[in-house]
Amino acid sequence: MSVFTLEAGLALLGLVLLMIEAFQPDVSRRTLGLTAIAGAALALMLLPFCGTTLPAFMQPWHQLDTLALFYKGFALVTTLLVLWLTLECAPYLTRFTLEGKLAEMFSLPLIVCAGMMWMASARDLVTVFVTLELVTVSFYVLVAFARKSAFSLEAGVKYLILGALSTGVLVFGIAWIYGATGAMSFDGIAKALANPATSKATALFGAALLLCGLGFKVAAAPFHMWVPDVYQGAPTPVTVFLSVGSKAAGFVVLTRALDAFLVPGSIIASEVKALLLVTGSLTVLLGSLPAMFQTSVKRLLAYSSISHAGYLILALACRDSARFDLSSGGIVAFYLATYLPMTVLGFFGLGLMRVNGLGEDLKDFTGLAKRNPLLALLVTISFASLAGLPLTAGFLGKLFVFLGLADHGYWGALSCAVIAAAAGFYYYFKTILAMYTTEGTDVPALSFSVVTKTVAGVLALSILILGVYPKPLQKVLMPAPAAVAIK
Amino acid sequence: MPPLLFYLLALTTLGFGLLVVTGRNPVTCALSLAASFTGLAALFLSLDAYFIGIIQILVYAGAVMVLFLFIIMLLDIKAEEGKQRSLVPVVSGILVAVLLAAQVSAVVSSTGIASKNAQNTPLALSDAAGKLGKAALPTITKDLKEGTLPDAKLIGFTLFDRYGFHLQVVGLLLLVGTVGVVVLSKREKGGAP
Amino acid sequence: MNAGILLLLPFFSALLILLGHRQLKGAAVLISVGSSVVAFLASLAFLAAEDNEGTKMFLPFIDAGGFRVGIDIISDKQSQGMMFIVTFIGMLVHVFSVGYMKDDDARPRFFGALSLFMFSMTGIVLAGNLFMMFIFWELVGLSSYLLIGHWYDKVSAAEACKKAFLTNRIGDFGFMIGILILFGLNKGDVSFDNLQDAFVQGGALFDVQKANPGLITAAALCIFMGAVGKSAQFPLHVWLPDAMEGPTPVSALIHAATMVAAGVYMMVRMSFIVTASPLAAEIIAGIGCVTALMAALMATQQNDIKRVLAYSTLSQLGYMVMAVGAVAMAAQHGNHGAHAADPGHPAMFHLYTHAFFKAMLFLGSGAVIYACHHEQDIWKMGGLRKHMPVTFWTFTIGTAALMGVPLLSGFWSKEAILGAAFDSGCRILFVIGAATAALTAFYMTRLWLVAFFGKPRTDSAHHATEAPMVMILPLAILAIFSVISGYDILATPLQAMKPPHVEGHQTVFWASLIALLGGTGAALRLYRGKDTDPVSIKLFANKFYIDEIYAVIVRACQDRVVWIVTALERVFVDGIVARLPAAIAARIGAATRMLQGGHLQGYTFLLGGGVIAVVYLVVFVLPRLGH
Amino acid sequence: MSILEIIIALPLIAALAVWAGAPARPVSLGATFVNLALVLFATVQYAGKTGLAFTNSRPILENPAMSFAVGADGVSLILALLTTLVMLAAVWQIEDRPDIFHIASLLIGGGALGAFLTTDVFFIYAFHELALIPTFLMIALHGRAEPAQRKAVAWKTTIYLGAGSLVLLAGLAWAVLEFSGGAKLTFDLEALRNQARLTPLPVDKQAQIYFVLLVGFGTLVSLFPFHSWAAPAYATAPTPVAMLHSGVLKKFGLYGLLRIALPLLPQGAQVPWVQNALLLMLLGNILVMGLVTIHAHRLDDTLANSSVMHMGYIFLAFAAGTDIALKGAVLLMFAHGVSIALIFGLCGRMRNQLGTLEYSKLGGLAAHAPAFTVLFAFGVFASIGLPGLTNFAGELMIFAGSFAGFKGTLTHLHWTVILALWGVVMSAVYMLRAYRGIFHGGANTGLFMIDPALSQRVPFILLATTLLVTGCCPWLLLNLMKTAL
Amino acid sequence: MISLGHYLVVSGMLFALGLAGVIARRNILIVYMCLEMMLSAANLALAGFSRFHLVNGLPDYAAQSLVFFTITVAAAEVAVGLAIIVALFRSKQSVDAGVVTKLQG
Repeated sequence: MSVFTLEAGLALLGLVLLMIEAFQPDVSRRTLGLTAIAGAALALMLLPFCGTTLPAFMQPWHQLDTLALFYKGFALVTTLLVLWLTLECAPYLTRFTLEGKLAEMFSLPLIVCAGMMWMASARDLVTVFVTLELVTVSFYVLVAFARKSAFSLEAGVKYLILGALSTGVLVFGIAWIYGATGAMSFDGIAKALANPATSKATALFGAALLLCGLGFKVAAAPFHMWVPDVYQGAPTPVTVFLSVGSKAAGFVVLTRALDAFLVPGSIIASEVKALLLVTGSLTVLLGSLPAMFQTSVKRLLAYSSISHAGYLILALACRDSARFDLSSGGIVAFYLATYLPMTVLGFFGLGLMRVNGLGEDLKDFTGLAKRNPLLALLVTISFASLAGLPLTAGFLGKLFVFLGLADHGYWGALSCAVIAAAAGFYYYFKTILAMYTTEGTDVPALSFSVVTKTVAGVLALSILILGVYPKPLQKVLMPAPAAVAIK
Repeated sequence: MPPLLFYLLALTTLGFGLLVVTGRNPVTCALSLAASFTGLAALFLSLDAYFIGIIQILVYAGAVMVLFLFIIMLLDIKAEEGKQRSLVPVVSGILVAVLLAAQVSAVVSSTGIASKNAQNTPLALSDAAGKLGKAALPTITKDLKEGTLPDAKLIGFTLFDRYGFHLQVVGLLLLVGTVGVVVLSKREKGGAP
Repeated sequence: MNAGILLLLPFFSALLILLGHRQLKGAAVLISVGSSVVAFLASLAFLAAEDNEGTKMFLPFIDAGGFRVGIDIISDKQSQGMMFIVTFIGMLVHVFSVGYMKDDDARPRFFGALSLFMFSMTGIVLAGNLFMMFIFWELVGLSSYLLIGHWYDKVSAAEACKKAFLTNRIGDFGFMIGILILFGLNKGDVSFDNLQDAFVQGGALFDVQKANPGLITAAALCIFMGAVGKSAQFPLHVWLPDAMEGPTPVSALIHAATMVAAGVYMMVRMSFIVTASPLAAEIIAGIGCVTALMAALMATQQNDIKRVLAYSTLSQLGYMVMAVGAVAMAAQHGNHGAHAADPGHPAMFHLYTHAFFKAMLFLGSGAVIYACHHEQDIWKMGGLRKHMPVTFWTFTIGTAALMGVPLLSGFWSKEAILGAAFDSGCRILFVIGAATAALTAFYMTRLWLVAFFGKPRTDSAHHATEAPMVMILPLAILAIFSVISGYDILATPLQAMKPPHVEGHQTVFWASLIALLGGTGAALRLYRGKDTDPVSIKLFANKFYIDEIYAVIVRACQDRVVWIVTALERVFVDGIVARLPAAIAARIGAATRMLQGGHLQGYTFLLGGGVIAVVYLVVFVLPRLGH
Repeated sequence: MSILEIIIALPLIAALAVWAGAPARPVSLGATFVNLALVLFATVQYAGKTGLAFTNSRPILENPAMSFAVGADGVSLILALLTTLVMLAAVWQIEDRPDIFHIASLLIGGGALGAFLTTDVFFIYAFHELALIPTFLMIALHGRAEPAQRKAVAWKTTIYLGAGSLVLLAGLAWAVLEFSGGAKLTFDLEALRNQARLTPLPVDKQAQIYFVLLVGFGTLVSLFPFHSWAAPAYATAPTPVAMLHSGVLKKFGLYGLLRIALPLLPQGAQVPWVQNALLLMLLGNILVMGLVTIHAHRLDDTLANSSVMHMGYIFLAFAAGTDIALKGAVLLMFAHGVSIALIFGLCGRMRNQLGTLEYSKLGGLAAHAPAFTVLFAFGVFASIGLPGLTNFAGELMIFAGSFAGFKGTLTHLHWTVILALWGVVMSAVYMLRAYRGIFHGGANTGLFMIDPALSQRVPFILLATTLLVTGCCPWLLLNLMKTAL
Repeated sequence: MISLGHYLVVSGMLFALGLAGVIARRNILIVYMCLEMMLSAANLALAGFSRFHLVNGLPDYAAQSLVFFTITVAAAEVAVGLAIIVALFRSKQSVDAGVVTKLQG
């Protein structure tokens, strides 16, 4: 079976669910949700058994390397978690949706997931554009989905305008890249860029615009300003999807694009690298510093997400390390793999609190440890990992980035990263502290379902296990080079 | 293409574009946009991209702009009267635009690609006919041999030959758009707007 | 073996008593006194050990990375003799204390501390190297702290013990520097034997002495600083009078016979380094001289019986230290061939005789205080001669010995010191020494007259009765020793103590005799039959205002510096290292938050501006930078 | 399975058990007691050996090569011994407090043990950080001050330590990059040390890396001027946390300098500008903080500042860099840990009974609490370096080690030693002032305290006995360090 | 003669004009129109490059396909966007950018 079938099947399942919703309104949302989850889970289970060969007609625009497969799995896991969180948050969410319905919240993620999986395999800019837009337009709908909430609607408007603006920049960039290199495929672009005869200024202009467009998707500074507003306003499951799924997809495209731009002998390599360093440094700082004063935890997580994007961008800048063979694409993948459980877990906590009638402010976290010690512990693990505390997954990702930066001698960027990490300690621990504070709160207990407990527990465990035993993940991400390095 | 015509079309496009940006009444803006897009479509035609030009008129100047007008009418959006235009956004908008235009011009003037002109790069239709012949596309090859550019056929061929998958994705995208419109703008039964 | 008992017995006895005194109760006294008796017997055996064993390591302490500090035992004439004095007087003080402290509830603690003191003092005497000496040096400080502060609920006692410890610490500061300099110069070896060898031709320190004499002087003076602290020399003498807040036996033991003698003992051990440095020798002699004179002057105006004795102790210690310097100066001038560290150093001799009579005087004063219900003012005593005959007679012998009445021990040793001062080539030393002797005679006669003669001036003096046997016996024994210790009967087994050339110069003999007569005569004339002090010299009574000056210095320097430094630390270190970055981060954070104003137009502007900035950077700046 | 793995895991498992609801006191006491026994057993086993023992390695990542590698030599064992001792005492003295006190103590102790007994730079670093979270939470939640104030203190501490850790991380990353021989990075300390031996870096570079590590580790050890966190933190922290952090966790920075920085960058430490900078900083610790300590008006302030001050002596050993001094530093680390834990433990008890630690309100406590006074005296005299208690031996070795190469000219180092010796005088001043003010004199303040019950004296007796035994026989510990450091 | 550069400059100016409108206008509907203008400008650049990048003597239809997709996608985007704007208008009775400033900080 081909992976493509899987993706198509997912999209199809999404359509089927839409149809069911349209024509069989009495099917309960739980059934719909569980069907979607079952479909995604099935796809995830089948993924390892799919062959990696492609039919000839797909090869010009599709590829199935390790990175692509990893991201496909990543997208599926994210979607699964988002769907479960949607189901869990349903009682709260339905208050704000059209007629209390939620069906599209189950079907659209499946389509988005398919889109992200395709994006991971994209081999040319047309595919990138089309799949990216599929995902983005779906997100316009998802962000504004809780339309009766002023926040959700506002987030939707902002995301729409800024997203469309970035799309314009992206297309303009694609045009110029195409103009400079005469190619739409990454291979062709790489080939042209390696040719000294290619016009440098044109290529740089195109690359700059393209990176701006992609930078918007991954929340790179200075194109990050939408993130806090949109993340805060969007329904929590959508926020998770945006911050994990959409961002990961953005990064996979960015990785592919940079693979082309930074091909050996590329005429624009040094400028692009410098841009990455500058952007990355700016991003970590602009993510971390304003976060220190947030009182809304959801918004804080949004800033944290910006900051993490900054580390990822810095990781992308550390290409071709002679000795550190988790090559930057690999570091990014590793980082994202560690980023997934911690971010999702953090938002899980937020979502569960919402369902239990609490807000998303710091003061709502006060005394969480008394309300539900388990949830407090899980959120603690998540935040500790986000802060980059050792023995959690978050630390390793950061460590690799630091190592990469130091290995290349990017000291300026390294110091920015270190400052940002230091600021990070502050705002994550602020929340952790609030959870264990008990003064001045009456503490009604807080409960959540066994399955959610299990899911959250698994996420927390994976944070801890990845933090102390990352070898398997590394093997998945870097099978061949690692084998060489070990000798 | 005669330079005069090009400048005329460019002026149409940009002039009406300027009107979109400056017009106080949304209806004016929408109509100006349609006009601007028409000029743009003509520019597409001047680039031998007939199909795109037609699509531009059909989809943009036709459907999309009608949709805009429709919404403006539906929502009864008035001109921005009463509200003073604040200076800061306007100035910064102009500043950004001027800078960007300057940058584009600088890049264009600095590169050799831009100096290609239509006369220097004529379409070698007969060559293409020879190459495409192998693909067993008799009508296209025939048109090319006859010296006419079967633009719609060629783009259709490309779309369905190479970008079939992408078409499907765009189809899905349109469906999502539809669903989105329903979800986001449907009136709630019995409820307030 | 003997030495082992000497060292360990008091250690374990101290440990046992201090940690378990509440369980042991009365048994503690028994253990302590018993151990002191056994220690005395062991010291006799140690004395008898004819074969001069040299230095041996007894217990390991530190042995790492080529750095060795052992608990050594040096077994030579000096340590043997000193050991005898320490254990003998220690034993007597123990016995005396049984009586003196019998009403004190905290008696076990007291005896524990006494044992600890014995342990520390034994350690100093037996120390074979400077580090070991320093260790016990400090422990002596601790035990004196505990003993002086025995009545810790008395504010004056609590302050006094603190003062004693801190003043000693200042001395130890210099001592340690001196040790470290020698340690470094002599390639890590600071055993006395090897240090002394290093100063002879070809030794490591000999070369340094030639090349860099200032360093040796510095080392000598630093080492001497330790002695200044412990032996209460000017300017660190201030703790000793205050230390009289401790129970009187303590004063006898540590502030007369042993602890303060440790400084002199150490200086005699280290006299080779003093000899090696003329400047150091002069300074040491000078300090000793100043101390002797100043203390004697202060003593003339004290009214507290113990304080008079305390200042006399200071004065006598000044003599001894002066002797150390003077002998070294004499050796430098070649006046005497004898090596300064050889047995028979005048300072040691005076230390030895002084130990007996001063211990006796203190114990005697203890008996008086005890009899007068803890009254210490001599002007509130009087007529004790009749009530306490034994105490009176023993006290008289002690006083005579201290004044240097011929044929008593003090006469011999004082003459030896004056002789050394005479030989040193520095006349001033000799003159001041003689003047001090006159003053000694003066104030001791004053004390003796006022306390024991005339009519009882208060009720407590009136009802005074002779002390019990357990207190009198030590007095008597000490009195005997005060007489005979100058003669060969005792000095022969203690070869180390008596200088071979003790009968010396005519000048010295006459000078000391005139001083004695002059001092005594003046005192007799002034104080005979007086009920109040006819002389009042504020300067002397107030100890030259040295304590007050120190208080000012401490307030002005230390406390103010502390205040300023603390303020600076708060403002600058905390401010620059902690608050400034925090403030900057806050500012930047607030500024960056402004970017997130929530206005769509602002965001689009930022986005557009960002694009322009990126394009500008990438297309127009970076290529020119040579990227 | 190495015995060290059990030693590291035991407190963490016990903490988890307590969190899950197991009876707190028996479990934590049992675990710490068994742990102490295990460490003692390992120490006895190690006696006479040299080099790393009880090694075991479990790779967790191939490139960069990281592994959960345990191993101990004399230095680690001494510190493990310190950790388990202080842990036992700290856990023991917890009375009637929430379970989180036990959990936090176990976590801090477990983290410290992990840091001392692993031989992979990654885990050395990681375990230390692990121990910082409970420290932070405990100060913020159960600190002995008003909520706002204790939170501020907790923040200050955390930000300092966090920033220090990050600088440290940067330094470590640099070192790993420079010293990983061959094509792949390694975090294995032995491998890094071998590489450093085989191909030492240029001296300039060594100096730079050393300085970064010095600042990083130094912040964790409250090296002047990065010390402002320490005093408020210790004054505010709940008793067991103050004991464990000041006694044990703080030693991590020194341990790191000794185990990582010095072996990798032996010449870097001796470069004049690095050495002079360190000397200046440690003089700040000793003299400035000594004066600040004298200024203190409360016992906890005095103790906390004195703890900062004493770190200066240990840094002096690093500035001197001789074998004697470094061994002395290890000894002093042990000694300071035990003595400060003892004294903080007693201080906490005092505050519980009296409700205040202001000198102006205290006096004459010795009268009704003689045993307490004696135990306190152990702490006081240990910290002023009295012979017979371990601190003295350590300080002596450091001073002697600093003078070991004295050639007749007084260098900066020697002048620093002399000034540091003056610090010994200052520490006697403030400690005796405190002791005199609290215990001596008349009990005229109306406040008095009574001796704790015997069972509650045990932890302090344990610590005091340790001080006495290792103080009289420092060779017991020194014999564990046969090889040159 | 009209060269590629002319087209590119026109496209650039149109793009800049659109951007200026996006930044300067408060009416979200008009902002959205300007966005469409920017997309079209990009399309013009693409078409221009396609015309002057000959493959086998023909314009590069890969690029023209992208233009086709862009237009299609833009249409879908417009649909969704207008739906959102309608929803906004219904809830706030305004499409002014000033009504969406609740989320900030």
